[in-house]
Amino acid sequence: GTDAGGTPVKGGTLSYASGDAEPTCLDPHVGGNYPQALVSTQYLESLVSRDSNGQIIPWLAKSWTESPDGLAWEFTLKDGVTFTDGTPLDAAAVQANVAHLRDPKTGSSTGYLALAKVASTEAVSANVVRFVLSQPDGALLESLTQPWLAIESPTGLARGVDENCAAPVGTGPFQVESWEKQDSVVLVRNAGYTSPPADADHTGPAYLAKIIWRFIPDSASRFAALQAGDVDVIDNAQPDTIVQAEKGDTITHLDAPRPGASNRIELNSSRPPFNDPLVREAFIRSANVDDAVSSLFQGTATRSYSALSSVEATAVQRPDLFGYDARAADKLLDSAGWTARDSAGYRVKDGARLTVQFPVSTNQSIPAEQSLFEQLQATAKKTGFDVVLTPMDLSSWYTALGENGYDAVSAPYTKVGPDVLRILFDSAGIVPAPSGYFANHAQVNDPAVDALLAEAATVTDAGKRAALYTDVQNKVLEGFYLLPLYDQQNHYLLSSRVSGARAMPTVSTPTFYDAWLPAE
Amino acid sequence: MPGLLAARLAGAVFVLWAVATITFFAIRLIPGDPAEAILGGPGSQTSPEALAAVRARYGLDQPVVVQYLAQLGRLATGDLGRSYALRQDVAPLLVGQLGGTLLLAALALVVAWLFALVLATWSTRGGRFAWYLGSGLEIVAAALPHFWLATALIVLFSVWLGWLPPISTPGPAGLVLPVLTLAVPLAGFLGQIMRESLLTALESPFVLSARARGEGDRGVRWIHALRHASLPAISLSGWAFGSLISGAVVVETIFARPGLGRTMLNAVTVRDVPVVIGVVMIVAVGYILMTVLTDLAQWIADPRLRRR
Amino acid sequence: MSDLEIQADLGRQARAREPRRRRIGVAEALAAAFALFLVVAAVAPSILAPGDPLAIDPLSAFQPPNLAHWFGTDESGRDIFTRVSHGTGGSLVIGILATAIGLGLGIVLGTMAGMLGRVVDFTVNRFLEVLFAFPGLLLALLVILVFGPGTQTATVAVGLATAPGYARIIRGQLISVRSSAFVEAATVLGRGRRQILVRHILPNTLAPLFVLGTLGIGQAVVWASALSYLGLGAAPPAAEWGAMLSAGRTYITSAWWMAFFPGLFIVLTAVTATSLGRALERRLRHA
Amino acid sequence: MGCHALGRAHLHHVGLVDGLLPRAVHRAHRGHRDEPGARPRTTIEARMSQGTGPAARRAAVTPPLVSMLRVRDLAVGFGGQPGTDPVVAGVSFDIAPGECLALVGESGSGKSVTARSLIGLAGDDAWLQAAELEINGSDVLGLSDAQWRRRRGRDVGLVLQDALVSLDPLRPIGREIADSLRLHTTLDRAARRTRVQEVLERVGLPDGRTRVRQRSGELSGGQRQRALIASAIALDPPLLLIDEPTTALDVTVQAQILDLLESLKRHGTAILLISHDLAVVGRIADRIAVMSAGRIVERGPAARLLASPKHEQTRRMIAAIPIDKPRGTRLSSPEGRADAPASAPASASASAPAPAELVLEASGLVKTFRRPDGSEQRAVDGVSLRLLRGTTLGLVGESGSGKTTTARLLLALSRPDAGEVRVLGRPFSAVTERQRRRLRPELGAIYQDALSSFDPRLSVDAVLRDAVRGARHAARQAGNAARDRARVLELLDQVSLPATLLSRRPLSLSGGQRQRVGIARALASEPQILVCDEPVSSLDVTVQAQVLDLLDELQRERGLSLLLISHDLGVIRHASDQVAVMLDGTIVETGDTAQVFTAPRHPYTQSLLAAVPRLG
Ligand SMILES: Nc1ncnc2c1ncn2[C@@H]1O[C@H](COP(=O)(O)OP(=O)(O)OP(=O)(O)O)[C@@H](O)[C@H]1O
Ligand SMILES: Nc1ncnc2c1ncn2[C@@H]1O[C@H](COP(=O)(O)OP(=O)(O)OP(=O)(O)O)[C@@H](O)[C@H]1O
Ligand SMILES: [Mg+2]
Ligand SMILES: [Mg+2]
Repeated sequence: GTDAGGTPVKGGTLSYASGDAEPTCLDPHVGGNYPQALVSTQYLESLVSRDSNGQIIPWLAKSWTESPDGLAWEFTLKDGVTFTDGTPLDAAAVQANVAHLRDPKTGSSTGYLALAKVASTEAVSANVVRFVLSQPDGALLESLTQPWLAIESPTGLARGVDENCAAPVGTGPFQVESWEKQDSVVLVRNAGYTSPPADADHTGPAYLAKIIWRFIPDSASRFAALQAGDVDVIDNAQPDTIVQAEKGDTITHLDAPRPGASNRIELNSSRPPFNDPLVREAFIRSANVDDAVSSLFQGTATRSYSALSSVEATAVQRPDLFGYDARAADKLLDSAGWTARDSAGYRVKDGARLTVQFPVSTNQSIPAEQSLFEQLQATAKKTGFDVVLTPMDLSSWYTALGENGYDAVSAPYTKVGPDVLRILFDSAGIVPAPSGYFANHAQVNDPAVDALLAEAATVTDAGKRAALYTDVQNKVLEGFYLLPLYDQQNHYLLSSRVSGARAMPTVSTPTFYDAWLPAE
Repeated sequence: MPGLLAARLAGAVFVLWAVATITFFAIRLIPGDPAEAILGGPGSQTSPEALAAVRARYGLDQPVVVQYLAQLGRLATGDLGRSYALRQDVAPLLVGQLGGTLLLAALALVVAWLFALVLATWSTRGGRFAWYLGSGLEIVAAALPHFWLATALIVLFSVWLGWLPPISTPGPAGLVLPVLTLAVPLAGFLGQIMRESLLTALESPFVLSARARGEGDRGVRWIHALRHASLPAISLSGWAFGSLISGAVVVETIFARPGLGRTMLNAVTVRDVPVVIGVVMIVAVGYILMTVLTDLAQWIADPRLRRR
Repeated sequence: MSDLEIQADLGRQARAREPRRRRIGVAEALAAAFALFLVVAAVAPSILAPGDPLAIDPLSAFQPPNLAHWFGTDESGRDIFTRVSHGTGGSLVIGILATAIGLGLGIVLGTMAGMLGRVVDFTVNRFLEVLFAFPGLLLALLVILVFGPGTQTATVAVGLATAPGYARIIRGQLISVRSSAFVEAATVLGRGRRQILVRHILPNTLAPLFVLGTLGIGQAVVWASALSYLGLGAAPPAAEWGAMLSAGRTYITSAWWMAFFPGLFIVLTAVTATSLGRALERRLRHA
Repeated sequence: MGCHALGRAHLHHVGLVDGLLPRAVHRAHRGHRDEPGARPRTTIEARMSQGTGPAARRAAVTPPLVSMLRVRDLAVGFGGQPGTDPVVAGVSFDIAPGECLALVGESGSGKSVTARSLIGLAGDDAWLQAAELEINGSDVLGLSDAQWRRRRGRDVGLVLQDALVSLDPLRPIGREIADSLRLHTTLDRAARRTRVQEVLERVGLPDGRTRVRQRSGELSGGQRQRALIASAIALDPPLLLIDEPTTALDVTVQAQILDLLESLKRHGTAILLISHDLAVVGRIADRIAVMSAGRIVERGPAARLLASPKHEQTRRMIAAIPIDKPRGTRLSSPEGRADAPASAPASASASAPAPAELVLEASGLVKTFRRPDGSEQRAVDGVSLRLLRGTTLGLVGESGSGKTTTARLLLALSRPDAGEVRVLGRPFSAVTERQRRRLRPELGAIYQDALSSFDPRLSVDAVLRDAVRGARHAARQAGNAARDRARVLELLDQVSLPATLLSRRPLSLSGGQRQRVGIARALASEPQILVCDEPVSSLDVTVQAQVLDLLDELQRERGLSLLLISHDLGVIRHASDQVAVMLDGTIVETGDTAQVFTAPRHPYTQSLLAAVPRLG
């Protein structure tokens, strides 16, 4: 986080400009995406959290136990915590939250999936709640750290989805005062705040009196606003602005890569040409990622050679597999039968061009990333790949994916812990949900991988779990199902007036509980 | 007069009906499922039950014709329905957004008028050089894309000079750049029109007559010429409204201003049918009102129209 | 009214008002020169910029304008002058095609309204009124969302959005020509309907269309670039001006040249088209 | 036919002798001319309601003047170096108080430029040189704009040529008239209003209370002209420059305006009257100066100059006046021979077929228009006309009386609501256009606005070739390009146009040339009937004369039947055998020209005739 020089000052209004889409609902139970996580971190809290070493630490739950068979977890809640509407935090409240997440009417996706193995909940006592599982879940605690499973006031939830969406009620250091659509959410200090996570810098209410949470989709305007002092913090900072900011001393940079998967290009192994591992490897070898990353990100991102974010302790880096080697790529294609080239220089086989359909979601990729794809397109062309980049809005992009109309795709996935591997590479993830959504874009369909993932999910022993995930990663990486690029970028730029801000070690959302501004 | 009014009203109702119909079916054609939009947008891993529940609740499981008729029925009673994505009634939502956009558009129209007037007046009195500079400026201004101009203004006034905020801020300062962005190209168009008609007026015999009575240059301009020059520009203001709304989409996005334009862009991309139809209806009503207003303004400004 | 109608209207007014000028004014000469440059760039861009507009060179990214790269380089080290030159063809084709579509539709609608009697005229007029009540950008947006983004859709969208304007001008022109004294004079001379249509009405209606088309191209280029800016136009890394400008905006605070030059070309193209259209109008009138 | 010609000849004499013209007024200004300095000052003072008004002040301080306006060696030009290519050069004259000097001359001779220069408004790019230029005794050469402004409207008033558009259509006329009061006096609003009403009354627009709130669009042409004059004389300037005050007006209104000018003159105002119409000038001017190509070529007392013109230009102009010139008299005289009978009218009638053959017949024509407010207007209300072969039927009537509408019905350009048109005895209006097409070649038309009757894209050659080819097709003759070309040249020759004009577009022709191309086009099919709608009203008298002569000649040579529409009684009287007078859509009187002009029966016709100005 940013360094706190001097004594914190109470009061003041912090202005935050988000480049992410404006949430359609401030309650992250509904749906469950990153923009919701960003803002809800300020007013909602989870049962547990994670520290910067990846250890689970207490938050609303002060302690927890796992039954020996791994099928029951008991969480003891902090005493004396109340939601901002006065409702006390108790076992019943947690139960209500779980029920809310699992209610189809809520329309939860992220939280709903994370609770897939929870069979039921029981109130052991007023402040002890028991989760009864259908299967052991090694990822349960990690899942519970996420903002999408934060605990909200049952009274609030009872108001109905629409009202709750407009102003969810939590236990956090701030509470939602108002939300002007298309413009801003105003958050004010929760004066009765008592429940900081274990790794917070102070106790008691937050220093800031107010946060104005704005939505400024245009990155140039966002940075200009920060420079002009009209906002104090921006997210989704562009590499060039980060470099520019780091040169001066009026803006500080907070780099907080997201957990879960790395940013990567997944190669669709279910259909030609990438059903041939040789072609997959050739594509990966033909792509000059290193040069692209260094020129486009100007040192703000480091190359990844892993399926997992570098934040994850279990991440396996395999630089040996992902080096740029055009000559090797040529050979691989030759041996895969793509020997001829057409007049434009693309490889052809049986009259078909070696075409790679690459739909790009404009909503999910920052411009630098789209430029990166363009550069990969240019280098892969030398080897003879015709990479067709098609920018799409989110709906069309999901539709294209659902129709299996892609060969390569880059999709972010944020989840705390290595359990993300199960979501991304388990063959169950190939079958689309009713909405057409699926996560296994590489369409890895390997029983060995499935078996390893299933085992890892039930194991809670850290060492054993890590070993299993290492095996999975190696298998996937060696199968050339994906081309890792870099960690999921998550850069905040803060005016140097802001002290004490940090990113949560859970999903790297910023928290302004410890933050303060100098007196006017 | 009552006959004219009735015809006008019937015309307005027809336009509104057609606009609503076109929009309704056009949105149907867009790939993507509104039920998903309701459940937190595309990519949400919703359960089939949830989808079914939502479809039933919003009547999306009905045949299209039924939905269409239901939509028309609601519109006829002034009910714009409920936003899928924003979980809010459309009418109050849009009313909230309307203010910002109207303010922006109105200010831009005023500023554009001022610019155009000043430029037209100046370029018709300063001789050849002023003429060429004036007409050149107008043609260039009219050719400026909003997004490029906005960027240039931000770089100049916010980044380099640091005078004005690059985003909307509570005070009037935050309005300056968005208004300029919208006003400059419009001023280019209005200016061209005004200069032409100003010249026509200045060369007309009635101005010569006024001079022969001893009227000075200023009197001639203010008492005679500008009024004539403003007539064609007034008749353009209905068109200007439409172009300002189009421009607002870009300007509101760049300057992070809440408003109809931005709402519309968001709503269209997430297939939020009620909001899109709502915005389109409001814009159509605005357009119709604007044409009535321009007619009225012309009627006031031009007594020749009053005679019949 | 549309921007086009205004432009057309202006041309009509501009007759006697301008200061007496030489045969070819400075502005016209400049416009013609730039138009020539555009044509060369569109037909044979390699003459102006021999390089490959898509060739990346990550190591020389973000270079400000210099002798080797007149307009600087972009984030992937591509030469912006090369890209702008090679993009001319695409951008102009979008502009010209969109104008052709708009004009074509406008001719069909306008002719129907102007020639086929009152009922058709009434219907077409109501239809146009409805189209006018849609802001042009929204119309384009809907088209693009229905048919998916891309160059072709953007072209069609711009064409559709500009069609009502053309239709109205053409209808007005037709009606005024049809009821003009010289058509009556031809009737008195005993001309048949067809002869009058071919000899008088069509030529006098179509001649202004050249002017309209010229004026329209400039506006269409601006429109198409606005769609590209919203991410709904040409796909990357195509060297289309609007797309380049949109990409360049991201880097506006650190690399202004990336957005400046494509924007400059859009503006210059529109200005050139307007100036030439006006000049053409004058010529036609005084000829 | 013969009896027509006789009747006209007789009439001509009656007109000359009886002189429906010079009345008391005429003699009155003769008196002034004899004593230019005599200015009845007392009248002015009495007239001014404000004793401290500028005119009163002026009257008190200014010594008797010899000259209210003094111009010596005036030269004016546009663009370029001062002194090069002048539009007006070497112009000198004086005007005394109470005197009227008329500046006459053909179109483009520099009359308006001279007038504008005298008030410092020659134009932005104009240069002006003069040896002397004095108004009211003080030098106005080299006045600054601000100094000029203080004089305009107070020392000198100008009434512009384009009266119909010289009042701001967006302002009430009351304000326009009060402008000079506002600019040059300290009168308060109420006083200004009183004065405006006085002035309006003087120009013959009483009922000032409602008038002042009307705008120029709500006034008729004559009312506008008078309001404009009112705005120029609001401050009673001692010098008034009036440019073509009557050109656009009906004779009746014209007479009112001339009366007004006379009364101004009587009250001591010095007037510079510009016109190309000598008949108008003759009624009011004391002295006349004739301009040609920017110079004054002849000058002298009005009576003398009109009676014995010396300069060729003057003679041509006087000859061109159609009034009281018998039928068959040449009006245009390129050789300078006025009044030379071209040929005996009788010889023409000899070649004509039986006199009573009816070629064009209209019965009970009705045409109703719907006004924008929904009410109906009967533009033509039961009009019946009969045109005999080889004769001319004149249709007169004031503006808006339905003449053009009638012509359009006759030509089947619009469909009558009732009634029928028959051409050469066959139904014309009641049949389809396809059936009509066979009769079309027999019926030619000449339009009031010749320019807009030509396709702007086509050259003269193309226009005529189209017509020739159309006529040939109609006659089902085979033909070739060479034959067509020969015919085109023949037509051109008939209308006395040189073949060099063939490549030109109508836009670049002069008014007279255009009108003649129009006639040539109409003649291409050798029609038996020509409908001419105001063929000369937009033309200069000299050009008008050429056109009228041409029509006359054609009738004589080819036995054409003409329907001649005009609001100009002079033209009608000169050129027609029979006359129909139209008023508000109905024909109020018809008869032989001679009979109608000598013994008008209908009061409207009587009032029209009474208003015609004559050369003294
Ligand atoms: N502002 C001007 N710039 C250039 N030439 C002009 C200008 N005004 C008048 N002229 C020219 O000066 C000449 C005299 O024009 P003027 O208007 O005085 O003629 P006029 O005798 O009043 O003719 P008319 O009887 O048609 O009114 C014409 O050839 C005209 O083209
Ligand atoms: N197409 C039309 N629609 C409506 N009213 C018309 C139309 N044509 C003529 N009128 C009206 O009919 C009346 C007669 O017009 P017309 O043109 O026949 O007069 P005119 O005698 O030719 O006058 P002028 O001498 O001014 O040419 C006028 O009041 C005119 O306003
Ligand atoms: Mg004149
Ligand atoms: Mg007429």
